[in-house]
Amino acid sequence: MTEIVLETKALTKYYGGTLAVDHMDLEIPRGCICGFVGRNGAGKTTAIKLMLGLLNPTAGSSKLLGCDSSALTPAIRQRIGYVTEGHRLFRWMSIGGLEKFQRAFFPKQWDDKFFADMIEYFNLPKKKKIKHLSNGQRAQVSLALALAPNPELLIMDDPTLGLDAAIRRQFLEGMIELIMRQGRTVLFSSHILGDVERVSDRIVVIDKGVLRANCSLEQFQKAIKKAILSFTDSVPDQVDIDGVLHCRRSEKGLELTLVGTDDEEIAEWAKSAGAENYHIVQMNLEDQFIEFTAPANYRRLFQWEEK
Amino acid sequence: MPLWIQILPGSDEPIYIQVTEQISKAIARGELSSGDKLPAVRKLALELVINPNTVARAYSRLEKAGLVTTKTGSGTFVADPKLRKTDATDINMLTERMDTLITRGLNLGIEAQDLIRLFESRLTKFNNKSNERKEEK
Amino acid sequence: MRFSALLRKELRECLPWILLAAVVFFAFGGFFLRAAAYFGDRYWRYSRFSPGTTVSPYDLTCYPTLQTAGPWLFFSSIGLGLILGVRHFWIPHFTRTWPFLLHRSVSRKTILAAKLTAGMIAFVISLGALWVGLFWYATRPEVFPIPQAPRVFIEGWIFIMLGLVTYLGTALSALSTANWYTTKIFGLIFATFTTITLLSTVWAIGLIAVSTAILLVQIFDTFLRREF
Amino acid sequence: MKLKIELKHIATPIKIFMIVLIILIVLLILQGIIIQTERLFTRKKQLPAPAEAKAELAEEEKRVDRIRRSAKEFLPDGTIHLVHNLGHTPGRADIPAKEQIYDVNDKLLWEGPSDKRPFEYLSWAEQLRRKFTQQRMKEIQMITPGFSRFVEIPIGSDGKAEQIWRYYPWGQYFKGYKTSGEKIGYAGSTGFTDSKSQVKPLGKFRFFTAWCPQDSSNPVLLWQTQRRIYQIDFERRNVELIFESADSDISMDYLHAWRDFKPYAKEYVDPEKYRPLLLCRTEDGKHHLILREPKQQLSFAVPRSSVTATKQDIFVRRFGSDALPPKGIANSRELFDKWLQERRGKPRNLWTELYKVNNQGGLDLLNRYDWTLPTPSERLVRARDSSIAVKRYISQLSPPFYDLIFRLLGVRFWSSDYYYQHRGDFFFGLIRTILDFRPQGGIINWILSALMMIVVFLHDWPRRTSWARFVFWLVFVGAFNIAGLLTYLALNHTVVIECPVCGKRRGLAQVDCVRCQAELPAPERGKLDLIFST
Repeated sequence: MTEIVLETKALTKYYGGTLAVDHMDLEIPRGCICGFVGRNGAGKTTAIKLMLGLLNPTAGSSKLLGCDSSALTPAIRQRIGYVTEGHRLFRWMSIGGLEKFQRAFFPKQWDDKFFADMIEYFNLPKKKKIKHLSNGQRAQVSLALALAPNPELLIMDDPTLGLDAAIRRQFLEGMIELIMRQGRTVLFSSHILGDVERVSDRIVVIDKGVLRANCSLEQFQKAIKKAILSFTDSVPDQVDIDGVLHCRRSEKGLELTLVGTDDEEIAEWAKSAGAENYHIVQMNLEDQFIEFTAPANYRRLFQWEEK
Repeated sequence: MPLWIQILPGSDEPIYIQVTEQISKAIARGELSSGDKLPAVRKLALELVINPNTVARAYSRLEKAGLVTTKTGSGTFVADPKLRKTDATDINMLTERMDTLITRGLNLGIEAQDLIRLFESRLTKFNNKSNERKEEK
Repeated sequence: MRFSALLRKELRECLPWILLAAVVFFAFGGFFLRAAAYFGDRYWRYSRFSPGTTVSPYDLTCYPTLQTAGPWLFFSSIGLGLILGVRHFWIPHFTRTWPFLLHRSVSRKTILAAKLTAGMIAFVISLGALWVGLFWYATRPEVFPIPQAPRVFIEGWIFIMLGLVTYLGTALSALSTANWYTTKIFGLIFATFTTITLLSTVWAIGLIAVSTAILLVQIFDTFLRREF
Repeated sequence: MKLKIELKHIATPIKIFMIVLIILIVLLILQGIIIQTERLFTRKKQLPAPAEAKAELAEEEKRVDRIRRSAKEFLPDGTIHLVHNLGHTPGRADIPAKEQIYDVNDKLLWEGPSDKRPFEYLSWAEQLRRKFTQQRMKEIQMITPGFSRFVEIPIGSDGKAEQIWRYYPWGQYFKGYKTSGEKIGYAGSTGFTDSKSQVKPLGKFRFFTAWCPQDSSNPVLLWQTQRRIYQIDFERRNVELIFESADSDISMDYLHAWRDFKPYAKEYVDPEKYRPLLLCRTEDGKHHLILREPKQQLSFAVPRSSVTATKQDIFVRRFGSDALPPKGIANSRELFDKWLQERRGKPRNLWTELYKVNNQGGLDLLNRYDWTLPTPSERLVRARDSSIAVKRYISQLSPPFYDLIFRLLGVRFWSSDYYYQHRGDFFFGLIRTILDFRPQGGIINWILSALMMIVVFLHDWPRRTSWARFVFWLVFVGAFNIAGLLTYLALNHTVVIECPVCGKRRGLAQVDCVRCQAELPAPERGKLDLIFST
């Protein structure tokens, strides 16, 4: 069993009356890229801040690199890289100034050549102040700052928010390049399922503060399937197959989204329910995510009425 | 070695399956003859900007399918055709693909005969290409 | 090494405001002092003592010659206290740079200590140095023949300490997590109470020490336990 | 972290102290404002002055009124005259006032304008109004935006200052500078010296007065410290010790012909006829008379008297009446009020005496005159002061422990002379206003406190984490009334949610519900969750 880098036990956080994170038990092994996926306001940022000790949990605890996150020692924090949400840096500092400032905190770890290469690659002017940079450039600077000290654990809070495809690709490359070094872990939250599918090993889905999925990407994609059955005569009203996320009825057919049921079970149920024929459709990650986190009474926003 | 792999993240097929298919198609088409060296896991990962584990998993599926063999330390090579093992799952995956092809053809209103003639012509094209490869070597 | 980096950053952050306060105090305070030196032969009222009459004791009491520079030092130090408090503690809330600053290989206590020392140094450099310079200028014979009483020098420093108390008051009100807005501002109100009390009691240096201690303890406690 | 835990236990009480202090001061300000506005709007109900006051007085009443109004003057030989001033003709200030002079048994001796008076009455020593006291000296040292002030005496000639003598309160000495900047020297109790080490402190400052002699416009000081009186003349560089009391504190009361004023000055006394005189009182009740030309010092024990000294002999005049409150009564307010009730309405008889002082300090009575005053008509009845009632209601909101402080400080705190000594002090003023608004143990105050304790009880019951904190806040609100409640709400307003397990209300802050000790409910594990460890 590889070493657990990040572990939370029944982590709960209430903002006043509203519940942000509800009894989250999470374990992330070392050496993987973990995608934090969830709808807006599902508690991703709160969870990340709780892990980093920036927020005080209402109940439960979380451990980062073996040290309790409410009492993170400076040595542990030095081994963790954190990209804030929206790449918030000091606006009045120039890039050179920011680098000099950051380097002071990682005396031996800081990789000057690496940072210089990245800045030169992104062709960012060293003298320019952060407030004159565009969003993308600021993101690039914060990526360079996060990767330069070669952190053991990199936590990124929605790094690719509002960035164009090219910069997003650079972020993914940065993450992959980091993961290749020995014993590194990346935890990043994102909304773009394409990136998550491309890069992450494990996927963690949070829905309304509750941890709904914490498995490898492959397991997640294999588990969620959609079965489409067409019936000659009447459509059975009750569906007793287990693992049904949603089911939609049309006058002749039945559309089921299933989680974790394998093909024989579907076939056998289809025969028992007297379906004329059925076939199983493999969904892409985005649809899987939408179906998985959709509430029970999920329906399209605009229904097509038959005139 | 003009191996070109096109990844489509949003598609319904997981990435590692796409990688495996494209490599096997390249082998089938003869771009990768047996004995060639596939690119290293890290190099391919960096190039396609996907997770090295996915590439590694794709390579292990290919190895399971017998298309490639990995020699520890020196990388993975295309295996020669004799060694390829065919098992039932591959066969019925093939038949299923053929069914989709046929249904698509019938939907277009092509007669069965024309379909067979079309199929044979495509097959001959594949054959002479693999023959040319043989003469070059 | 880390502390000095933080300190340099905080100082550079509030440099323009330090210069502003210094310029305001030096330009206006100095100017009016120079004007006073030039025009005010402050013993003009001497001629009012007509022989053979009583002299009201109040005519014999007078402000020191530095009186014209006093209000400028007083208000610019309180103003600087307010601005520094806002710059160091309120603005990171708006630009949301607290997480970036706090996630460092250094404990929160040191970060706060760096900010507060930067504030103190800002006061001592800008107003303190200027006040010493102005006081030396005022004691030069050709400016004011009569040497200044040392007590005036100490009072100048009391004004600077008042600015510091306002700085701590603003810091506390920025950091406090009270749910009502008025309770959040209490830090600042307490600082103004100290100023008002100081101006109406005799020699309340102890008052400044007590209120600084009260504010400092609360700032450290709130900062260490607060969530950002 | 160890520091954090300790800091928390120090920081929370300080935070509570700061919040309560600010709320109390704001409460005081509001109460003051309410009373002022109330006073603005309610007119003082005053009874109209009785109409018949202007009517013709009976003969006897006119005589009594004349005696009451007239000034009792003394001749050097001791006879007493009653000088009744009829006042100026209205509107004509230039015509001197007319007056009538009667002798003791109501015989009119002279009538006419006041400046052509045939008799030469004794002029008495003028009581010094203690303006620049020790309190004022402390006040000028208060820091204002223009720094604090200094006592500086400019010395010069023909209108141009050449020297400045600045008083240093710490060292209790004067330091002199030339206006060109060089140091001249120091003035201390032993006189003028050059070096700082030789100067002796003058002593703890109590009072000083200054005047300009006739010939020069450089002020001369009469400087009274705790036990000594100096006359300091910077122009002639001499510090003269006029009087020194061995053990008890002194206070300078009367001065006569001591200062040589110009004739037009109000306090002018003819130097030929009167000897310069200075009367001061020591705490043990003795009065010390210091005379000059020739130098003489007497001491006698006659309270409330004024003194004069002609070239020939020394006179002492005393006034008295039975209307003055007995000695020890001024301290307790209740006794004072009771005594005032008795006094009201009874006629008062007064007397005046003239003594001659022999050179051993003994007093022999020359003359005495008695007269009585009719009871003053109740012209002005104190209207029912509505503001007192308003204050009583408002002060019900102030914390009950103000009463405790009042009982601790005791009544002496309210006595008038205690008040006069500390009038300028800010903290004294603050405490005085606090005690002004004390609830005086009002019932409403107790009810309010109890009510607020109930509110806190209900509010804190679901939220309570530890019993100590719960009890502390109950007692706190009980002691601090409205201020305590506001502080409590400011610090303890956490959210309350329905406890999903037992349905009762529970504070969010505690991990387990107060009643059913159930943890915060965990969400039920959906069977659809894909939780697989690697």
